[in-house]
Amino acid sequence: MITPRVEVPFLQYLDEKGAPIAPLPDWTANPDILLHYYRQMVLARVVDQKAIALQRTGQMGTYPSCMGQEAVSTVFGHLLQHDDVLVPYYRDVPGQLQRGMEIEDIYLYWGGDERGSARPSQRKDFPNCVPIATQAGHAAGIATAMRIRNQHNAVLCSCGDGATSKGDFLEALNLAGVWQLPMVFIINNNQWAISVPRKLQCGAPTLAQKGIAAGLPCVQVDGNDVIALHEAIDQALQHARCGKGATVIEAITYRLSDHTTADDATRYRPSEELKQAWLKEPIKRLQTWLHQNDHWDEGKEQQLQEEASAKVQKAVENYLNTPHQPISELFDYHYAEIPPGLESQKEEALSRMTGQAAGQESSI
Amino acid sequence: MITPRVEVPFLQYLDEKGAPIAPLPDWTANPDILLHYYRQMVLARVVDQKAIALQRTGQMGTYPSCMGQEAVSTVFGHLLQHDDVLVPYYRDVPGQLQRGMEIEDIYLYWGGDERGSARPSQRKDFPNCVPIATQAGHAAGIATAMRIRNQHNAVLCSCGDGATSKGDFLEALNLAGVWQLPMVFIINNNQWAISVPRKLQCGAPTLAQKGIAAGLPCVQVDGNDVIALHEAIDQALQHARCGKGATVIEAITYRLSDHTTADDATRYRPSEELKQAWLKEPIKRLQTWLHQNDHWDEGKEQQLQEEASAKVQKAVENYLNTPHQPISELFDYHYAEIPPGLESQKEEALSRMTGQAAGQESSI
Amino acid sequence: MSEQRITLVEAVNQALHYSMTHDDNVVVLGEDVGTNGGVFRATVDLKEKFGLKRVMDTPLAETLIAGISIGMASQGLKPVAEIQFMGFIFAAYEQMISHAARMRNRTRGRLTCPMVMRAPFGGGIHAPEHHSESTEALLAHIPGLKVVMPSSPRRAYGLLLAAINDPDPVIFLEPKRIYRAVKQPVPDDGKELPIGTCFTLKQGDDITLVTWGACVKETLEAWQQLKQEGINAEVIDVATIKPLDMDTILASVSRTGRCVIIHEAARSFGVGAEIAAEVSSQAFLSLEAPVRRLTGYDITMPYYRMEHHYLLSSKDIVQAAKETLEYQ
Amino acid sequence: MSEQRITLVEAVNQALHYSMTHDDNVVVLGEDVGTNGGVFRATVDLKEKFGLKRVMDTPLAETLIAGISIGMASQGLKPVAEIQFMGFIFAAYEQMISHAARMRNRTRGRLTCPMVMRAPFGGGIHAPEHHSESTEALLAHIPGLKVVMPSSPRRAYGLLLAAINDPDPVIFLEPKRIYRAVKQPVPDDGKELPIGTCFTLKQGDDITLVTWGACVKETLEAWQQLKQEGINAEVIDVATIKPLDMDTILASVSRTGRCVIIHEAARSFGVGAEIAAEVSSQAFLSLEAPVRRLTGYDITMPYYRMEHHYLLSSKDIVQAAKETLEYQ
Ligand SMILES: Cc1ncc(C[n+]2csc(CCOP(=O)(O)OP(=O)(O)O)c2C)c(N)n1
Ligand SMILES: Cc1ncc(C[n+]2csc(CCOP(=O)(O)OP(=O)(O)O)c2C)c(N)n1
Ligand SMILES: [Mg+2]
Ligand SMILES: [Mg+2]
Repeated sequence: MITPRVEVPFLQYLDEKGAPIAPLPDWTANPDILLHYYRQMVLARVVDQKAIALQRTGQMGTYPSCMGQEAVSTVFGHLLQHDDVLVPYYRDVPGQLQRGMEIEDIYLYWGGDERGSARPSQRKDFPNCVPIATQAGHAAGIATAMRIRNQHNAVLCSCGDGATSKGDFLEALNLAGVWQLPMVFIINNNQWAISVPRKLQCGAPTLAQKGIAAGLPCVQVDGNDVIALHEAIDQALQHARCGKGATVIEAITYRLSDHTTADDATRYRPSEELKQAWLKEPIKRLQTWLHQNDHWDEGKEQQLQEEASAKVQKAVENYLNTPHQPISELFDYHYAEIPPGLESQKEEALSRMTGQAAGQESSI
Repeated sequence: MITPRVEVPFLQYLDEKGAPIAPLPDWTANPDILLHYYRQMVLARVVDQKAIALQRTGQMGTYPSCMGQEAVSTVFGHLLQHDDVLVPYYRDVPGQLQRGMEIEDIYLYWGGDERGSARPSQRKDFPNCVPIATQAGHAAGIATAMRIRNQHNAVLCSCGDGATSKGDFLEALNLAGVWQLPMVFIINNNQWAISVPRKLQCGAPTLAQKGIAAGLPCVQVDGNDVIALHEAIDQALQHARCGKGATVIEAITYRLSDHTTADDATRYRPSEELKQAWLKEPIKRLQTWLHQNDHWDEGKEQQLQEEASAKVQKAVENYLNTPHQPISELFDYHYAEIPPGLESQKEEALSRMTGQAAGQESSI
Repeated sequence: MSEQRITLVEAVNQALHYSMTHDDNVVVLGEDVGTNGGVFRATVDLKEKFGLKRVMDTPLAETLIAGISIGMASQGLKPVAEIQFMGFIFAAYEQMISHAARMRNRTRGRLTCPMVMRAPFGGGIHAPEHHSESTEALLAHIPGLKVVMPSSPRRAYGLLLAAINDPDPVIFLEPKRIYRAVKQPVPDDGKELPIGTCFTLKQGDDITLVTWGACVKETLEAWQQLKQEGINAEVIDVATIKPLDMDTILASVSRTGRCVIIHEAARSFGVGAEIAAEVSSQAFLSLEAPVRRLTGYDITMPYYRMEHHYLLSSKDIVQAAKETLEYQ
Repeated sequence: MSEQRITLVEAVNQALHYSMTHDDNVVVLGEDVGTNGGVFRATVDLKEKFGLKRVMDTPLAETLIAGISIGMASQGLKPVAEIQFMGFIFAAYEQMISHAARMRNRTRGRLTCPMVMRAPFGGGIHAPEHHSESTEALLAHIPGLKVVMPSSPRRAYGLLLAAINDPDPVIFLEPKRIYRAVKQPVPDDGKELPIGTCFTLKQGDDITLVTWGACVKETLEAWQQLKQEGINAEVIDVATIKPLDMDTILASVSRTGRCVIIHEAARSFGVGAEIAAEVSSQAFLSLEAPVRRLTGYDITMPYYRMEHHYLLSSKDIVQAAKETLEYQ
């Protein structure tokens, strides 16, 4: 059988040691954006590590760490404009923080409180989507709305490698192709879907090439290289905003953590693989480059770490001091207007007011 | 954005007038297979036209004609081996007839009688699948069973162009790629999904390239050219049977009929397009070639037509004389053993025994 | 303002025209809803009048249709999605259950889902397999959804307008067996009918007949036959399955003391179970006979040659009513 | 033959080991069921023992998991598919409703679907959104499916064996809140327990408590408390939701005259409605009080910080039982 030849481009500027392997784009001459990326990634990692600590000490629920894959969402969080819409997945903390979620919203959400997704500053961005890949349909719908309204904005839809196997994702790609929707699909390929390795998700050499099925341009980028990410995402967003349709970007990253705090990756993941992956992680890489180009020093680093810790500490306090929701809230948001039958159930609940405290921790 | 270059091969041997445009494969030197294809296509068309007549005269329900796309299913019906499994779609009458369905089974099924899918000679082949594309999952499961049992057979899964937009189809392709399943996917691209034209289903230049997303070899063939079909399908089946994995074949055909007897294609389809399509249809094309190569003549044609008519007439009689199922049959096949509650409902039904005759004809 | 007599499916079309004319946010999508005007003609002429941007033929993918409707609705549009037949709605379940029903609650009102999902349902039109489903119970169980099932041209018009204007997701199920069964004058005045309210079609004191969808037709026929025998039945068209208006039903049964629930769907775990459970417990002291459920059997709808054995006739209803009346 | 005390989830694992050892046609598939042994460890050590061909980590696609299970089952295999959480089962609905439930009927027995779909269900484990669903009613409504919900290690073992050997598709829902709540000795003797039969856990003449899944735990606690107050409740674990064993329930209620149904799922159109409807109509003359449904509210399970307000406690059950007993 003839297998058609496919060449998916791969984009990378900095190697694992932070050394340029190609001439850097002009915008890097001014370090501001790269410094911003660095600060955001560092902050996100502090937020992330604190979340794990909160979970370990029984102060928060199951949490999926984004450690190691901060670069992707840091870059798109910055590049998205006010009226673009982000449809994230659950490891996009760095992006969410730049889009109007407060740090304490992250903790509230993973602490089992709906109000983490409620803050008005989140505008029309979508909240975390737990059923894998279903958000791809929402993203395509938002892009359709923009098309109907002749808005020149874009929707960015993010997901993991596992998500690319699910019909929702593929149906949405197809629609983006046929309706030329203003979208950017970013696959954060962190090599694992819980315990299932990338090679058991898909037989194709790249996940980016799923775009080919839909007639979409596609590219692979080093997902630990903020410069490559910036180039690819910026171009794709502009493309989308000016009516040229959607792009599929596969960012190659690595999940340095367990799948969630309820998972133990040592059961299925070779420790050598993890060791190798640590050599490629995005924060150290950018830091090295910034150092070598005299944009960074120990003093700045220390100041940044202190600022980040203070911010996170404040958010933790706010989170822990947030009073529980009144019971009525459990009923009041199912419909704009509560139906009579539900109203009586609400009264029943208010009068019951007790209940059993459940003990077990989640297994995911 | 860089769009990766993709070249999907296109296979064709006979042009629209039945003239070779490339050296024909060796097997065509002996005309037996091509004569078989011709006879099968002619028979299928008689069966098909009679189905429409039965529907028009109130003797059968809504029916989706396969007129114009007989070649595809004729060829795979022949190439499939006894222990291969066919997972067809509802326009595969020519294939189904070669695989153990009797003509009257076709009429029974579309005449609203479950027994059309019951005949033991149909072995493990799947019955018609009405929810579009869902059969792709079944086909992948059958292929998985073969892999588990180290069977050297193949599963052929057929569907329309519209079906390629549905998640089921794409999820199954992906699995076939990653598990190297012994499968052949055939997309019968007849240019329309009811009123939705091919170009509104998918933005990619070919549907075959959906295979690329799954890392599968893929090819387009002229679906009105039995020689091209034979080459592509034969090779793909052998590939599958000897453990080399799955192939995606897109056969370019045209739906010469309305979508079903409940549809009126003049509402949405340009008549000029239909006229052009008639020039390419498979039966005439093969007949011309057979004539020109002295394998066919008027006498043989007349005899074939008479035989086909007689066979179909006999089948119609059998169909019309098939007594209705006993009411108990409506209950007896839901479970191997009927549960007590359902048993009492069955008795209720037997005692009711009347009911209202419903009048309206389906709108699809 | 046209007052010509129209069918149920024409009333659906009229409501869509009205909504799209008066509210730019209303858009229509689905398979074959554009040039073809829908396989049942419910969306006829919309594309011509409102253009391709607002009347969208989608690729063949029900999961996607639901998913993009949710996305559009979150941005303030009011998508009206057509699922060609209820038998093909299941691929949309994950989206409807996990997202449409939850978006408001999940974001505490920051994002909402004012969408409508229309689908023709029910048997009796001699259609192929999977074209005769009545699985309204599966949707009614889901908190956050509303489920509406009109049974006349006028109610189809008024309830569809209300569904489109509703700030929450509404599943709008159209009884296709009676798509063209009767014609009524339906003023094109944009007047909504209330969602969440039963309609009492006939008043009577002897027995309460509770039904919805196409079965309303046979139930009204049964009412007529009972009347001729001197029995005055009250006929209630539930119309909104969720949220359920138990008040109207209970008020009736507390008067009549007897109740038959009639529906086409399979009996077990059907909508009739909920109504029977509520009537039995809340009208415990006024009931003079067990609540009777007259429903489809717990089987897959037979292929069409035998489907009349599954469907209920007015005779069956009359008999069930009489048996319930005779209960001592 | 081990007799050590094991948990419910270990009993599931033991049954899988037993079946795979004794029947080559049994295969296991799902997300993370291989090397990882399942996120709840239900499939632990299967891959090591039976190899990659019979223990398959699938790509992340629930529609596909259901679809290939149907395909495999049609060829005589007995696939046991795991859906990681019931909240992700909806993408499998089209396949389960339109195909698994119908293959035997559609082909008049030529092709069958002897598959099992396992999924952990229910709340109370402090899990994220979509990890606490109880939508058993949606599956129970479908003709052709069976729905089984064990509530103890022994019943999990015996019923899972029966489900795997059942010639028809069985949805096997495991109450994850009590996955590790109690340990029982479960002889690994391959003995099935019957599907389609309720289990009477406690006998009593005063009132019938009907429940299933994790609520059995609180119901047994309530039984204890009632007993201390001199009230003898009968406790029935329904165990098989479809087909429903109404005989056992009716026999009990005809003795006690009073009935409380307890379930975690949302009330409206839940499984409790079917049982309440049947009890109310078939035990019409023996009922001394309305059948009471004590259930989840008609809301989406709250995120975990507030989920205890949704869940039922033994105290709630005791109170409902007493109110029902006091009814005059
Ligand atoms: C539809 C669905 N199925 C299963 C799950 C359980 N689950 C949660 S995360 C996950 C793996 C996701 O992998 P991937 O898409 O690669 O994202 P990652 O977690 O690796 O970032 C699974 C199976 C789910 N949330 N949704
Ligand atoms: C899941 C599903 N959605 C909708 C339908 C209604 N329907 C029947 S055939 C059809 C079009 C199928 O088009 P295609 O796959 O190209 O096959 P063709 O009929 O053209 O041969 C549609 C939408 C269906 N049967 N199943
Ligand atoms: Mg991943
Ligand atoms: Mg087609």
